[in-house]
Amino acid sequence: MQKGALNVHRIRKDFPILSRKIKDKPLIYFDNAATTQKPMSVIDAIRDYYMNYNSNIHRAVHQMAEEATHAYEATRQKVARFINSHSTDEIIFTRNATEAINIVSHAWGEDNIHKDDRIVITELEHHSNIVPWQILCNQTRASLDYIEVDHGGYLNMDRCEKILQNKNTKLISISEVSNVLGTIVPIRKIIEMAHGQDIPVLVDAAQSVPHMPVDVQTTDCDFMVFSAHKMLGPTGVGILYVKREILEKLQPFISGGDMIKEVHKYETVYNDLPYKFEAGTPNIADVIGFGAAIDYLNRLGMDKIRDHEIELTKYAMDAMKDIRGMTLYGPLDAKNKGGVISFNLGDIHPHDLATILNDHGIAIRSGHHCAQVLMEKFDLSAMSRASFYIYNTPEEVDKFINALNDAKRLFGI
Amino acid sequence: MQKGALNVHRIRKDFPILSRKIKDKPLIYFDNAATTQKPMSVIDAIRDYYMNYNSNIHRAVHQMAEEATHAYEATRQKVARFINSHSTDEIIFTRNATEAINIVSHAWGEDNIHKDDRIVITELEHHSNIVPWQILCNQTRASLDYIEVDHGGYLNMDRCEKILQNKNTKLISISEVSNVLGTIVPIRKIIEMAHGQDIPVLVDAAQSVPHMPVDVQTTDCDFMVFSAHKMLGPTGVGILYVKREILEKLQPFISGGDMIKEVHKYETVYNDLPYKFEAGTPNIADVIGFGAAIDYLNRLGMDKIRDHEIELTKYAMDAMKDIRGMTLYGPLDAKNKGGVISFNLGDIHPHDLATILNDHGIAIRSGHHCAQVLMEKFDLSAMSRASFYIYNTPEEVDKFINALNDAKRLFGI
Amino acid sequence: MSEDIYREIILDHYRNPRNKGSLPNADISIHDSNPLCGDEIDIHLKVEEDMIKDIKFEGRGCAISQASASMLTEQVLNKPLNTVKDIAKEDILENIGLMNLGPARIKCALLSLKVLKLGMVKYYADRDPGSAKKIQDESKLY
Amino acid sequence: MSEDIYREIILDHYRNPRNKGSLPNADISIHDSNPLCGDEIDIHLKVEEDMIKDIKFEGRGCAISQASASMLTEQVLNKPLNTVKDIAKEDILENIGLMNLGPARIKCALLSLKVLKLGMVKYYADRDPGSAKKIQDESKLY
Ligand SMILES: Cc1ncc(COP(=O)(O)O)c(C=O)c1O
Ligand SMILES: Cc1ncc(COP(=O)(O)O)c(C=O)c1O
Repeated sequence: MQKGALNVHRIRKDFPILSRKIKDKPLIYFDNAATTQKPMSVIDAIRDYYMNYNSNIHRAVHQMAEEATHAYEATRQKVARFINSHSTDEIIFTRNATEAINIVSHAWGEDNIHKDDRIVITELEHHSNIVPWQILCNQTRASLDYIEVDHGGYLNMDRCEKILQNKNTKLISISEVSNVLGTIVPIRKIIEMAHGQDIPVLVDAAQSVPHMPVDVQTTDCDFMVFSAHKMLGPTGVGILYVKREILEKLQPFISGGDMIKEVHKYETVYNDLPYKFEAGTPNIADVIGFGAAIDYLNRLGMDKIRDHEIELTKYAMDAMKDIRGMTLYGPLDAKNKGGVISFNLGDIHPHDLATILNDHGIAIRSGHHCAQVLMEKFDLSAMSRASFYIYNTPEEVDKFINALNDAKRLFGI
Repeated sequence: MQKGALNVHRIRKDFPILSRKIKDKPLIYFDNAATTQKPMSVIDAIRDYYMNYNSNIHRAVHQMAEEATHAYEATRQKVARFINSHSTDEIIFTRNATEAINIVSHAWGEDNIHKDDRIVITELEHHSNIVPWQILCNQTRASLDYIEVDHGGYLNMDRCEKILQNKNTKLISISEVSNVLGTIVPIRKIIEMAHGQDIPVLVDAAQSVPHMPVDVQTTDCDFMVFSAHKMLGPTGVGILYVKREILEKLQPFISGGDMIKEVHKYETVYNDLPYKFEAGTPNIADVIGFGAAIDYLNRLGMDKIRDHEIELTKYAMDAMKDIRGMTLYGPLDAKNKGGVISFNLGDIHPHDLATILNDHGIAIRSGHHCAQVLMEKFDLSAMSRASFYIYNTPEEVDKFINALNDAKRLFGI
Repeated sequence: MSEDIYREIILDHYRNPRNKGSLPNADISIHDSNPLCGDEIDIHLKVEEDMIKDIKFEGRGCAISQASASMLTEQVLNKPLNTVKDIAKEDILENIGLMNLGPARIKCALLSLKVLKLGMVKYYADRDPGSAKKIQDESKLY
Repeated sequence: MSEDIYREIILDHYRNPRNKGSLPNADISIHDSNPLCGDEIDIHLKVEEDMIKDIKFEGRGCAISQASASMLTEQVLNKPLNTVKDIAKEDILENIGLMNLGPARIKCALLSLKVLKLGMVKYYADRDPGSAKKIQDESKLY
C-alpha cells in the first residue's frame, strides 16, 4: 500500500475513459455519485472471464465451471472482508442496491410488518429507499414516518429519538451518506438507539461504502445494501448484507434454479445460505469484475480515498462560494459530507446548466437525483450536482468553475 | 446474410475461448444449454462501453449519458424485433429468465391467482418454472397441476386438453424446449387451446429463442421469458415479454429509482411502460453487449442455426446409439428436439463420466439439470447431457464418442 | 453549442412566459411530468365549438421546456382543437429553433406538446368515448 | 487424471458398497443432499454407551460419493461416536486416495462425512440441548 496521499496522476492512467474528449475537450467526469468509471483491471477481469473460462457455475464438474465458481465465490469473500462481515454466508449478490432493498421490503417486510406498525426513513432518502416502503406500508396498512432534515442538511436527532421510542416502530431504513446533500448520517448512534428498542436498522450504504471505510460489525447494522457500479465495479451487481440471525429466518424472494437443494412435484427444500437467495444463473462475469474493483480500492486504501475527497470537496466549495448567485445545499464543512456538492446558480435551471457544462466537456448531474422528497423539502424541482472520486483533480475543479462563469455570461446574470 | 449452411469454421474464429486447452487438449464445449460462449463482438461491445461511454442512463443530460441511454434502448428494439413483439414497451430487462418468471408469479400471480385456482405446468420444467409456482400456490392456496411426459419425452396432449377444460385453470406455464430431453413442445397448439378457455400462457423460451426462430405474435403467448447468456450474450440479462394489455394492468414488482415519475412522501406515480418494471440502475453494459449478440445471431440467421443443430444432433445420436450400454432419453428424431442429448452409459454415474470427459477436454453437464421432477419421473437422480451450438462440429462429436468409449474402458464395462 | 441554444428568444420566453397561469373553469386540465428530469407541465384549455378559446400553462422546468410551452400556447390559441393532432415533433423544434438537441433535451422541448395532445385526446374521449382510440392513434406522440 | 481417480478400490466400493441398507430401530437417521449435483446420502446409526454399534447408509450418487460413504462407515463402526467430530476433510481424501480432486468433486467425497457429523450433532442435541452448540462448533464441517 502507498504511503501518503493518493497518487491521482498514476490512478488516472488506469482509467481509459479519462482520455476521451467531449466536444473536443478532455472529459471531466463529475457524475460519480450516479456511477463511477472503471479501471482497466476491472474491464480486463470481465474480458478474461469471457475469453478464457466462461461457464455456468455451481452445478457442473468440468474444469471451466470449477474455475468460474471459484472466481465468483472469491468475490463473495472479498466483499465480506471489505465490509468486515462475520461470514460469506451473509453476503447476497443482487442486481443493484435497489433490488437489495426490495428483497428486505418483500421477504423480511411481509413477514415482520403488520397493520399499525411504523417504518421510519428520512427525508434524505433516495427513491430506492422510499418507494419499496410505501408499497409495503400500503400492503400491510403500516405507516411510513420521516425523520426530518433541517435546511443545513442535517437530520433532526431529537425527532429521531422520539420516533424510536414509539413502540410501533419496527424498522429504520436510512442512508449513511446522502446522494444529494452529501450529509454523513450518524448511523452508529442511530443504530445504538434503535437496538435499545429492539428495532432493526437497514443502512443504505450506496454512497458510503465506495468512499470511506465501512465496518458492519462496528456499526452493528442489521441489513446493508450497496451497488458495485458506484465503486469501480460493473453494472448489474449489488450487495445485500444481512446479519446471520435474521438471514436464517428469512424466506427466499426470487425462486428457481440454484437456490434449491431438492425439488419435488409439490414441495421444495431450499439451499443453504447464501445461495437460497440467489436464483437462476447469476451475473457471473460482473461479480468477478467486482472482485477486481475491490482489489483496486484495497490497494489504494479507503482512508486515503476519503481524505482525497474531503480535500477536493473543500477546494471546490471554497471556489464556488465566491461565485455570485451561487446557492450550495447541504453541510458546508467538507468533513461532514461525502464528495458531493449540490447547488443552483441564479435562475439557470440545472438541465440548462448541465447542457452548458457539457459543452466544456464536464459531466455533472442535474435534476431531482431520485430524491424528490428532499426536493420538495427545499421547494425545488431540481439541483445541479458535482460528485468526485479518486481520479478527480483540483485542475478539473478550476475548469468547472470557469464553466460556471461561462453559464452566467450566457444567461446574462 | 450467408447463403447455405453455417460456416462453422469461420464462426469458430469469432470465439476466442475455443482456442483454449483443457488438460492439454483443445476445449470441446458441449455445455451450451447451461450457457453459451461469447463472440468477440459481444466481449468488445462491453469493453467499448466501459472504455468510452460508461455512464448512468435515462436521467442525465451530459453526452455520455445520452450515448449510453441510446445504446441501452437500442437493444430493447433489437429484442423486440428478434421475437417480433408489437412494441418495445413490451420488453422488460431482468437479470435472467428465472427473475422474469418471478416477476410474473409475484406481480401478476398475486393479483390474479386465488384459492382453489389451478396453475398448470409440465413434468419437463426447469426448477425456475416450478418453484415460483409452488410458492405462489402455497401463498394463495391454489393448486399446481402437471401435464405428464411419456417415456419417449413427449407431453401427454390428451391430459393437456382435459386440464385446460377445468374451469379453475388460470395459467399455463410451459417450456418451449426441454433443457434435458430437448423435446420441442407444441406451444402454438397449447396456446390456441388455452386461449379458447381464456387461459393465459407463459412460455419459458430459455432453450428455444437461442436456437430457432421465435415469433410472439404468431404463437400469441401472453408472457415469454429467456436469458441472454444462453444466446451468446453476457450473464446478468434476461428478458420478460408481456403482452401489452396484460402489462398495462400489472403492478410493479421491484420498486425504487428510475421506475417512477413522481415520488411524494406518501405516494408515488409510476413511470410509463416498460420502465415501471426496471428499478434502480440497470445492467447497462451487459444489455448493450446483448445487443451485439442479437446482431451476431441475425447475421447468421436463426433458420440456419436450427438446421445446423438438427444435423449435428442427428450425427451424434446415430453414433451414440451404437455404443453398448448407452441409454438416450427424449425424442430420438433430431427434428423433434433441440440440440440437447441426455444419456446414461452403463452404471457410470454422470458426474464420474463428466470428470472422465473433462480429461479429454470435453465439457458436458451432469446431474439433475435443474429438473428433478423429470428425474423422478425417470426414476433417476442424474443424467449426462451434451448440448450444441453454432460453433460445434462433427469432428468434436467424434472425439466425444471416443471419450465415451474410454470411460467404458476405465469402468470395465 | 450552448451559444446556439440559449439565444435571446429562448431566455425571453423562459423569463417572461406567455399564457402562464391558472384557468378557472377550464374544460380540460392535464398534467404530466418528464420522469427523466422531473420537469412538470399543466395545461388548461377552454374550448368552444372545437376552437381553443383560451389556454394557460403552469409548470416548472428548464429554459427549453418552459420556453417551448410558452411558444406552443401562443401557436395554438384560437386554433381548432383537432389541429393539435397534426403538430409534429419537428414543428416544435423548428419553432423554438433547436433542431440539434440531444435526445435527453428533446424530451424537455416536447413535454408541453405531449401534455397538450393528452388533453385533446381526453377532451374528445370524455365527449365521445367511441372516438378516443381513433384520435389517439392519429395523434401519435412523437 | 481419470486413471488415478477410478482405481479398482473405488469401483469396488461403488459396486459392492459395505454397510449399505436400512437400519430398523436406528437411534439417529439423517439425510442430506449435495445441491450442486443432487447426490443424496442417508446415514442410520445405532449407538450404545457412546459407541457406534451399527451403521448403515443409503443413497445414490457418483462412484466417489458412494465409495467414500462405504469406506467411512467401515472406518467408524465400533468407534466412539464423539470421535466423529475429529475426522477432517483430509482424512477422508487420504482414505479414498483422492488428494487432488477439484472443488466440485470434493463435495461428492465429503457428503457422507457431512451427514455423519450432522447426525452426531443431532444425537447429542436430542439428549443434551445445552451441549449442542459446543459440539457443533467443535465438529466444524470442512
Ligand atoms: C428451460 C429453462 N428455463 C429456465 C432456465 C433458467 O435460466 P436462468 O438460469 O438464466 O434464469 C433455464 C436455464 O438453465 C432453462 O434451461
Ligand atoms: C443513496 C442511494 N441509495 C440507493 C441508490 C440506488 O442504487 P442503484 O441504482 O444502483 O440500485 C443510489 C444510487 O443512485 C443512491 O445514491
